Amino acid sequence: MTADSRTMSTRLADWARLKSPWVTVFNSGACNACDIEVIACLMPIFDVERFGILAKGSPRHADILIVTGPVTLKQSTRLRRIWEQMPEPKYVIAMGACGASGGVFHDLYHVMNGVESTIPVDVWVAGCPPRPDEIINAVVTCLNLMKEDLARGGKEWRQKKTGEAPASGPDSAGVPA
Amino acid sequence: MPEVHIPIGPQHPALKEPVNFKVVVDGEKIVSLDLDISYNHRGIEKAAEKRDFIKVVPLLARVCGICSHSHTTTFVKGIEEAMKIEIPERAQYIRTIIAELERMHSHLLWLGVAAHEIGFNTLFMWTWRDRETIQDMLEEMTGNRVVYGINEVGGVRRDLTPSQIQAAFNHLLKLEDRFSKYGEMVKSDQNLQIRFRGVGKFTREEALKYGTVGPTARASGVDYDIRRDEPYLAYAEVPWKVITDTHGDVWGRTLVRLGEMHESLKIVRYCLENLPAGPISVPVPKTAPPSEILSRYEAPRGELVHFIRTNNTDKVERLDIRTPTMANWTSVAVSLVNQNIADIPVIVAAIDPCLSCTSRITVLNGRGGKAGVMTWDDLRKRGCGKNNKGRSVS
Amino acid sequence: MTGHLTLDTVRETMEGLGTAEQVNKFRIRIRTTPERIPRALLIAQSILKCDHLITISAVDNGTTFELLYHLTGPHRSVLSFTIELPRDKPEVHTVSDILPPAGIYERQIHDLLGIGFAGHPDLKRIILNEDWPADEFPMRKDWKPDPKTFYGGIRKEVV
Amino acid sequence: MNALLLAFYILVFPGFLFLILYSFFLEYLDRKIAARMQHRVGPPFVQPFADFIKTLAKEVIDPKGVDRKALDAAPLIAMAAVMTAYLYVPIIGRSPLAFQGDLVVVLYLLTLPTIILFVVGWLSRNIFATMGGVRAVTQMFIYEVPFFLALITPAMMAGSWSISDIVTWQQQNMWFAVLQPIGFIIALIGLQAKLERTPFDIPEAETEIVAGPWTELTGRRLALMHLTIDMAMVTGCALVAAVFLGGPLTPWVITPGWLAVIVGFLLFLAKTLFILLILATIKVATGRIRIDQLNDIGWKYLASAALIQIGIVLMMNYLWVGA
Repeated sequence: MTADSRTMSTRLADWARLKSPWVTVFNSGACNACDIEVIACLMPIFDVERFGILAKGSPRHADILIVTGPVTLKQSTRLRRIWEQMPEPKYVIAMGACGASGGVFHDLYHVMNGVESTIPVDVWVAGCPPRPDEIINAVVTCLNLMKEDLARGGKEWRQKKTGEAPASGPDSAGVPA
Repeated sequence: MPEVHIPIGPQHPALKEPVNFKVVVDGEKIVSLDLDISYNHRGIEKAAEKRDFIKVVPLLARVCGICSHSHTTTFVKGIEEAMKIEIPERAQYIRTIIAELERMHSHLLWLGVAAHEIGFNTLFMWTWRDRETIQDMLEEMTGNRVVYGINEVGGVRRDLTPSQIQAAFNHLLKLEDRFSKYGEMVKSDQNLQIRFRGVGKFTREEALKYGTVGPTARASGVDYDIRRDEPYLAYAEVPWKVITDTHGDVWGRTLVRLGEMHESLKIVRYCLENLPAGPISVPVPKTAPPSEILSRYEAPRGELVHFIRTNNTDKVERLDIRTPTMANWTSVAVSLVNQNIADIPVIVAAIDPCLSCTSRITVLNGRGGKAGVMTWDDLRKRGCGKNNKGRSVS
Repeated sequence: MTGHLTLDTVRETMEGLGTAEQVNKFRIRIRTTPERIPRALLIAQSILKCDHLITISAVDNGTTFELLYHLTGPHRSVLSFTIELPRDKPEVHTVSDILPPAGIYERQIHDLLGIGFAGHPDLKRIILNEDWPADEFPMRKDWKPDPKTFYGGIRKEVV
Repeated sequence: MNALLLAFYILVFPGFLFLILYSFFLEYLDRKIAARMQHRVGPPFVQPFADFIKTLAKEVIDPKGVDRKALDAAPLIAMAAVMTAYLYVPIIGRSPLAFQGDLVVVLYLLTLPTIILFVVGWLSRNIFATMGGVRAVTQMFIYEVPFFLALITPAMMAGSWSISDIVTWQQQNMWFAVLQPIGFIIALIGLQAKLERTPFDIPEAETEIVAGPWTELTGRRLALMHLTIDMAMVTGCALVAAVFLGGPLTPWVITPGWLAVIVGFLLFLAKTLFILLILATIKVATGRIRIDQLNDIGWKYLASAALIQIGIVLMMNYLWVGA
């Protein structure tokens, strides 16, 4: 960690962001196996509320968007709109093989082969469907990613490192530094 | 209040899957309604024509996550009928066990989601917690919690070891008293009854006229169940009975599903007790002779039909999947008219829609069965499109 | 439980409409022509008491389109009415007035195979997305997705 | 009470700082009890505080054509109303600001958050929010009347409109929860409805209209509105505890002043937590009812029960004065 140059309030805000990640699930044409596994995380056996993770209905209230399924053509416009509605700082988790490359539905005529085709993705989860504990592990990796981003002020440093095109959505300058 | 158009979905907390209702309401009452279900269409049938019999089974296991065993069993049963081969008795029993376990966990999942629709989260948590025991059983037997690839043309991939069977018996004991506990709880709970009784009600004639299937139809007294009408797998030898009810509303469907859970448990216990010895699969020729099969199966949500046509090659010439939820959508649209908005999630959840299977239909609006459908563009022009720059709630 | 329909009772009720043959213990296939389908289904519904339409399957076997109407009833046996439609002008009258759920299956077949259903209350697009070109029918044997036409969806770069 | 002590009373100890911390604690306890009853572990202790800070630091999105200033001001008005209502409720003994009629002022100020929710729903120009707002107001008409009646009957018996006088009256005689059990039950149900918790969370019915009036609230507006509802929970519990369970005063007088304050404060904590336990159990044990069913139940049962309660109190007053 670099010498802590951030003010007291930003450090508090960053601590709070890591302690209460709110999640919303978007089914972009999945076989709903991933969806019931995400809901299984909220249930007593895996109970993610002990980490402060709450499932929120409206994208306005969410920090992390979990996208399940290979994005079908019809859902990609909705997925794009939902992603734009989320306030910064927002993160996207693509679920399972479908989220990565369309999985078993790769190259079908009504599918867009993975979430990366429509919105920039931060964390991928392996598995078809991934087990609930893998999903929780994905949220934790997402939180670590968020911690590093917050320390370096925004997502740009990751784009420069991996050389990918910067996210063309509303850039993260809106974050109160 | 003037005519108000409310788009509910495709991203909506009540719906675990993308369905879109364009509801025209007057106050709280629904005037007319249009469902658009085609968000999950992936083109599976076209892909099935390019895959041979071994590769197509994993694809069909992923048509729908909750009823994945139903799709693979229907397809595999059809192909075996086309090839005119008899699979060993033990494989039939193992398939029946997994099918009934899937029915149990699907009904428990439905009971939880229905309770969540009316905000009764405690039952949601408890039912899903007990569903984990069934998941453990399935994982021990087939290796995966949700999409279990146990089916292949000519039999079953994994055998049941005595230790698995013994573990299954202990799980079943625990599940039995949980099911009876939920039975009493649902029957005695005032809250569920207020919200479920008399909602989305239709008579036996209406159920038949609008082509409902599965627990939705059996709740209105329609006595159709493919496991008894066209016995397949091991259902002919197992003593069980079809649960029907006369309420015809969401409350009746709850009772039918609770009864079916008990029946499934009895079937699984019976199959585990007298599991015949012998091989679990049979060598199978690569190609299927030309034939036309209508393979019917009783999925947790209703009658699932695969229409398979083979033409002497190792691939299917045509596979037409008709899923149970597709048949139930007409009845939902008709029964939703002049109910309240608060009942939409309850009535829709009552048929336990599995949209990943359906992904096929838009339905007529409610006025007397005529189809007056508003597409997304009409809505965009009229309703939510104009009030903000592309940031409207979809 | 009433017994299954035997082949000759079906043949006798359908004598002018088409030829019947027993496929397996439960299923009887009746081959008719497109014009007689509404009458055949009415007779099946009234005399043979088939009150449940299982599904309408559509097959493109390279030369012609085949439509199969599967019906069942309390007698527990399945009647499959099969008709063939010419490839150039696939047109048949709708049965959604006799069997309301048929309205659903016909819309899907129209969307995927391009078979016209005369008299259908509303034959708009259902399962393909809004931007799918109107003249392309994915389930036809001769259809290949060509990369040039735009089938819908948003690419990440294009905003 | 000189000015410095009064300022300390209002701002720090039983004042706003304590109110904010205690509302976080009550929310934590509420979610923990609900989770434990649902066989879950439940959130950690700092969770409400972390949620508040995080939502405070989120980006604020204004949908097109929305009146930004009004949407910013609404949560603040609601918060101010609830905070002022809090001052009149006795925490560690008679509230220094008590005057004849502060019961009516507190009841009025506690209805403001619901009206503000309607305004927010209307302002955010989203169909779900407007539906939620309309539902919030219709629900308010249904439960307000029985709730007011239930809280006025103790005032009639104690013969004064000030909450502190009602508490001192109970100090000499019996608690009103024992004297008027029907009123106590109606007050609890009314409080559950005022805080829009599960049997009555029709406005923000998560599974029907996304998040009701809260749909378009983001960033600091959401944080402040959420804090207002938590504070309303503290004020509501304290009000019902004071009016029905005797508030912070004990039947025998404790001579040293500072000991009386401590004992009073502990009594206040115990009673509010007891009422919170009841509210959390109701929340866990029931599902949401529809707005028209609430209408029937509200007018048929709650309102008539409240009227019966008033009849009983009038008779008791007459006999009491007569004897």
